[in-house]
Amino acid sequence: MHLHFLDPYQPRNSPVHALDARLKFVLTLAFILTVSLTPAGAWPVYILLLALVVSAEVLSGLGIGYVQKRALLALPFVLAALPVIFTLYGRPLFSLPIGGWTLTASVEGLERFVSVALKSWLSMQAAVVLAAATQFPELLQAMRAVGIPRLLVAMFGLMWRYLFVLVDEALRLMRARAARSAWGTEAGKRSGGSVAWRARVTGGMAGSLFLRAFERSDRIYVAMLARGYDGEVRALPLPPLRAAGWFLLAAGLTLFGLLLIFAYAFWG
Amino acid sequence: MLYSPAPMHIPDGFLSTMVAVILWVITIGVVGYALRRVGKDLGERQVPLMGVLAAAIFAGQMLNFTVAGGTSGHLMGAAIATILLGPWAAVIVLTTVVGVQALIFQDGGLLALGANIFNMGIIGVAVSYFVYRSVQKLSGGKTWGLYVGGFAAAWLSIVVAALAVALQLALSGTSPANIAVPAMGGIHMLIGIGEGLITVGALAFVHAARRDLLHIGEAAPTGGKAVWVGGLVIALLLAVLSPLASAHPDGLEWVAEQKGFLDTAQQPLYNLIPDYVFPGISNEALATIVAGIVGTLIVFGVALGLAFWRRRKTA
Amino acid sequence: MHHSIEIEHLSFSYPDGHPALRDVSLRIAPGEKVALVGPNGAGKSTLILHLNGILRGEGRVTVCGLPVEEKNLGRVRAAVGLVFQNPDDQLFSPTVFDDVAFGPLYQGLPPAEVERRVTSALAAVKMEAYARRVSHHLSVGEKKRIAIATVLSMEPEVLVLDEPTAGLDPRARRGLIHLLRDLPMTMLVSSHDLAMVRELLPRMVIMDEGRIVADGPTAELMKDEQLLEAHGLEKM
Amino acid sequence: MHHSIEIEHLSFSYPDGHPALRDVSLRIAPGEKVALVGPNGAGKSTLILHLNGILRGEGRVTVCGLPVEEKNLGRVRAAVGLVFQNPDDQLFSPTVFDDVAFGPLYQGLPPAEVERRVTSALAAVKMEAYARRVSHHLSVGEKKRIAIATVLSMEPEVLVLDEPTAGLDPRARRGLIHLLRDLPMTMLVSSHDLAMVRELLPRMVIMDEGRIVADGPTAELMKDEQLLEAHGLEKM
Ligand SMILES: Nc1ncnc2c1ncn2[C@@H]1O[C@H](COP(=O)(O)OP(=O)(O)OP(=O)(O)O)[C@@H](O)[C@H]1O
Ligand SMILES: Nc1ncnc2c1ncn2[C@@H]1O[C@H](COP(=O)(O)OP(=O)(O)OP(=O)(O)O)[C@@H](O)[C@H]1O
Ligand SMILES: [Mg+2]
Ligand SMILES: [Mg+2]
Repeated sequence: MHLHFLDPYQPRNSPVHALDARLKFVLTLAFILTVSLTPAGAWPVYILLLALVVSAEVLSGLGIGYVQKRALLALPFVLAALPVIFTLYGRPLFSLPIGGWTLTASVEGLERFVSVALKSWLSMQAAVVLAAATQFPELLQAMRAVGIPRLLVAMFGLMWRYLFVLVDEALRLMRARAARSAWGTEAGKRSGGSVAWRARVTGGMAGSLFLRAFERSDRIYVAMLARGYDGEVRALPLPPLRAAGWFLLAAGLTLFGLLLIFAYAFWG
Repeated sequence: MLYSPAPMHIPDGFLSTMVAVILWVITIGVVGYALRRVGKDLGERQVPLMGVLAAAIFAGQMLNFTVAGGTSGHLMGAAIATILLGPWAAVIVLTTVVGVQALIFQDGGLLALGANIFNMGIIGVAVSYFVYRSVQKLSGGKTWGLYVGGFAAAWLSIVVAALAVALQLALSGTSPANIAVPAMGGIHMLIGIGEGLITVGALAFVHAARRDLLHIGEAAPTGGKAVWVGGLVIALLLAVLSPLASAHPDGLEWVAEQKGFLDTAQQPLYNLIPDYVFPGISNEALATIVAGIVGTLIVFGVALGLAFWRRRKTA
Repeated sequence: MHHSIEIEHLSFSYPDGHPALRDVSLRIAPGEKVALVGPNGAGKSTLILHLNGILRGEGRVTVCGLPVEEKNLGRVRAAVGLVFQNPDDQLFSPTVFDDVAFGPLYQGLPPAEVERRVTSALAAVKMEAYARRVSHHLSVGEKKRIAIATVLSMEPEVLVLDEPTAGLDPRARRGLIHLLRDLPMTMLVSSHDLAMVRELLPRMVIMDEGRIVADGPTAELMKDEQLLEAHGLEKM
Repeated sequence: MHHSIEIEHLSFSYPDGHPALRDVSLRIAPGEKVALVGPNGAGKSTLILHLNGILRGEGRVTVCGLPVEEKNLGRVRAAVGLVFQNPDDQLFSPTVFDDVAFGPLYQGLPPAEVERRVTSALAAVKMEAYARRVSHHLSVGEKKRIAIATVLSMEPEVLVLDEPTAGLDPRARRGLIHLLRDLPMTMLVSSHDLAMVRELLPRMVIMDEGRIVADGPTAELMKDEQLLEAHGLEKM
């Protein structure tokens, strides 16, 4: 089976794809932090940030449509922030009579809600571009470069590698179950069993997946030992960042800093 | 879409920078400690074992079963990981799962990753460990303890982690506590049942096939106690804090408006996870049930804790 | 009388756009035993997954007179028993009994009938003594038999097996061939094991690149070295 | 000159008390290509794991003149390349390059030498173009080749393969046989695929129940139907 659908990487021939993964990683994190720190109501700054991430989308050749489709995944969560429109005190905006009660929306509440939604949308787009324009193995190198413990990075790498293998196993399990999920031959009989029974069967599938993974980890460990593994995580040294890379990094971080200063000067 | 994000993963933008950073700091501390513990317990084996089991938990989250009318239940996995691997390894496994989910699938934000690891990896594991160990001790190592403990651990870990999410949203000023807490708590009390049943099924399988694996988790003596106490404290704190917070979200006026909020807010909140809508229960009834169950939760927690202390004193 | 399997102009592409079946037509009469051979990626497994509606392509698939459609899925799945290559995927319950009982329980049969079905399915694969065993610990050959029993317990009219001998040692393989020879149902078997095909399955369908490129008596097709060679098969 | 592999009176029981090897002795000269056959559970894989000290039983194992002991493990593992049955278990790194580089890296070679080793190992299995690919997009046959490359990059003197042709389709199997024939090292290959054994490996060792029950020229042993039959093997 082929699980390309799990891998968000979209091969393209673009400058964003070609950019050193370490830069992309750090700049994306810095962008998300900047978005998070931007005060509510600083609309011009949000527009500038949006312009930045949209240009990355265009440059990357992924297309705005693709990124938006994936970015919408976080949309349902936005509803969690909806009530804040009515609970935050401030200048009343409008009132909704419901039954015997009246709900009053405030300008501040609406502002808070919109900026939460905007922040989420902007950050999401940046994360989508990063994942779609960077092969995960390069992302692992970036993590190593920013000082995430090697052990953890090695586990991330192994998990990613076996994600595809084990999801494939899970899909095959579900397929085998579906193939045997048949109706009874007697008319009027309900098939499917009780919900609790179905849940337990699913649990059995999870248990067998887990056990097989456990035993697989033994085999992998042996294969690693056979090639000299001694518990320490080693890797080839990363190539040094070139001058242009350093320049881009500095420029990006400065830009984010300036945006924040601007935001706090006028809306802070 | 095969991969449906659970409502437990907070995206970026929903936490204030302060809350996100504080949770990052706590998470880094705990994960760093867990890494050292696991390194000591497992040695060279830790990388393949943790990596592959993280992939297994992730793949296990795709397994689902139909509940009714096309809706389905699935697994989060904190409890099963804790029971089978012990608390420290479980923290690492869930950190890996949640981390890769955020990086690859944008399931949960990057700045919010600290919080998400904290909720699922640390709170989920600590609560699971506390509940499971307590029930195990009560049952004296009998098989029913495995299943009852497994179910309770799975259910409570989901509910408590959800309450933590709600509190973090409230602290960030993103979602009022009086809506977020009952809504998140209520939904996850239902989701938790599915989690509990699947966990029991998985434990039954492991119990039949490789009973020896059920004991590796116990090889975590001194540090295990810290997790036990941590789980107790977290469970009690959240059980007490959440109703309190939800009772006084924004001054006194909430009393007049609360009912209205619940009516309007719960509609979209239930649409948030259409998979889990329970038809036929009016929101008002649900609110009452929620209050009732939160109460039970506290009683359950306190009773379990007391029973455990008494046992230890007499033993 | 209707055919056991009737496929008419079936085409299917995977979501990534890869065409896996192109205009496949095939009829199998009740009681026939047919081999499905071809190189990796020929589309054998894809075709098999259409037989009980796990995949749905364009064209018509009819099984035991039932068109494979949403509303018939339950009945189609009762009529066609699918045994996949890896028995581990098929055995997900704590004990052998639970696994073999899954199909009948899902069908909502009464407990006594479930028991009877399990017993007779296990008897058919000569594994009666294994009901209470844990499937996880069995050998591959034993697992394979149990996997077949999980499907027999549903009393299907058609048995479809995907690479049944893969991964078996010669002894277990021999046992399986004997077992399959004794089962009376209509049978469609996908395999790379041409020796087994020659021994067990009188009719052979060769697939390549999503198409059926040959269909005829096994003994005859096996003689055509050029044909076999052209489709990545090797005479053994 | 020392032998490539010398095993003297090796016995081993698994921790659960199950005796898997009983007094096994075996010598393989440099450049020899030897098959290891026998039914499931005969102890083939167990024996193989002793060759580079992953398991340690009672008796003496010497590889390329080095006794397999704690202090030699690093050198022994560099001398013996083990390829396991399932390439998915052997390719555990994010990219093909990382996987093939793993062995040399742990041998402590300088980065430039690691690069050179990877390139030449991939060239040997004709997969140069795959260095930057990720393993999960590869076919089983491709994975198998990469798995062999992961070991070749360590430039071992002895190549040990556990069931190399299992799960391959005839075309991929043929390709692998050609590849193995062209590799110059000493080779010990465990397999159920007697056709491959006959073609590739002039000497054959038969194991059953932890013992070596026959050792001689493949062509001769293959003629002895009774011997094969007695140990669950089948002439093909
Ligand atoms: N889930 C999938 N998504 C995309 N393409 C797929 C998927 N599964 C199979 N394919 C492709 O469809 C084609 C047919 O695959 P299929 O598995 O049916 O072949 P097969 O004849 O069963 O091969 P094998 O002998 O290896 O089992 C192949 O080219 C394969 O790469
Ligand atoms: N980890 C283990 N613990 C206990 N017993 C084991 C273990 N691994 C293998 N065995 C037993 O040791 C014996 C030899 O197993 P081994 O895997 O070496 O056989 P094999 O010849 O490689 O078989 P196959 O052809 O199936 O690969 C078998 O009886 C097996 O059940
Ligand atoms: Mg197939
Ligand atoms: Mg073996």
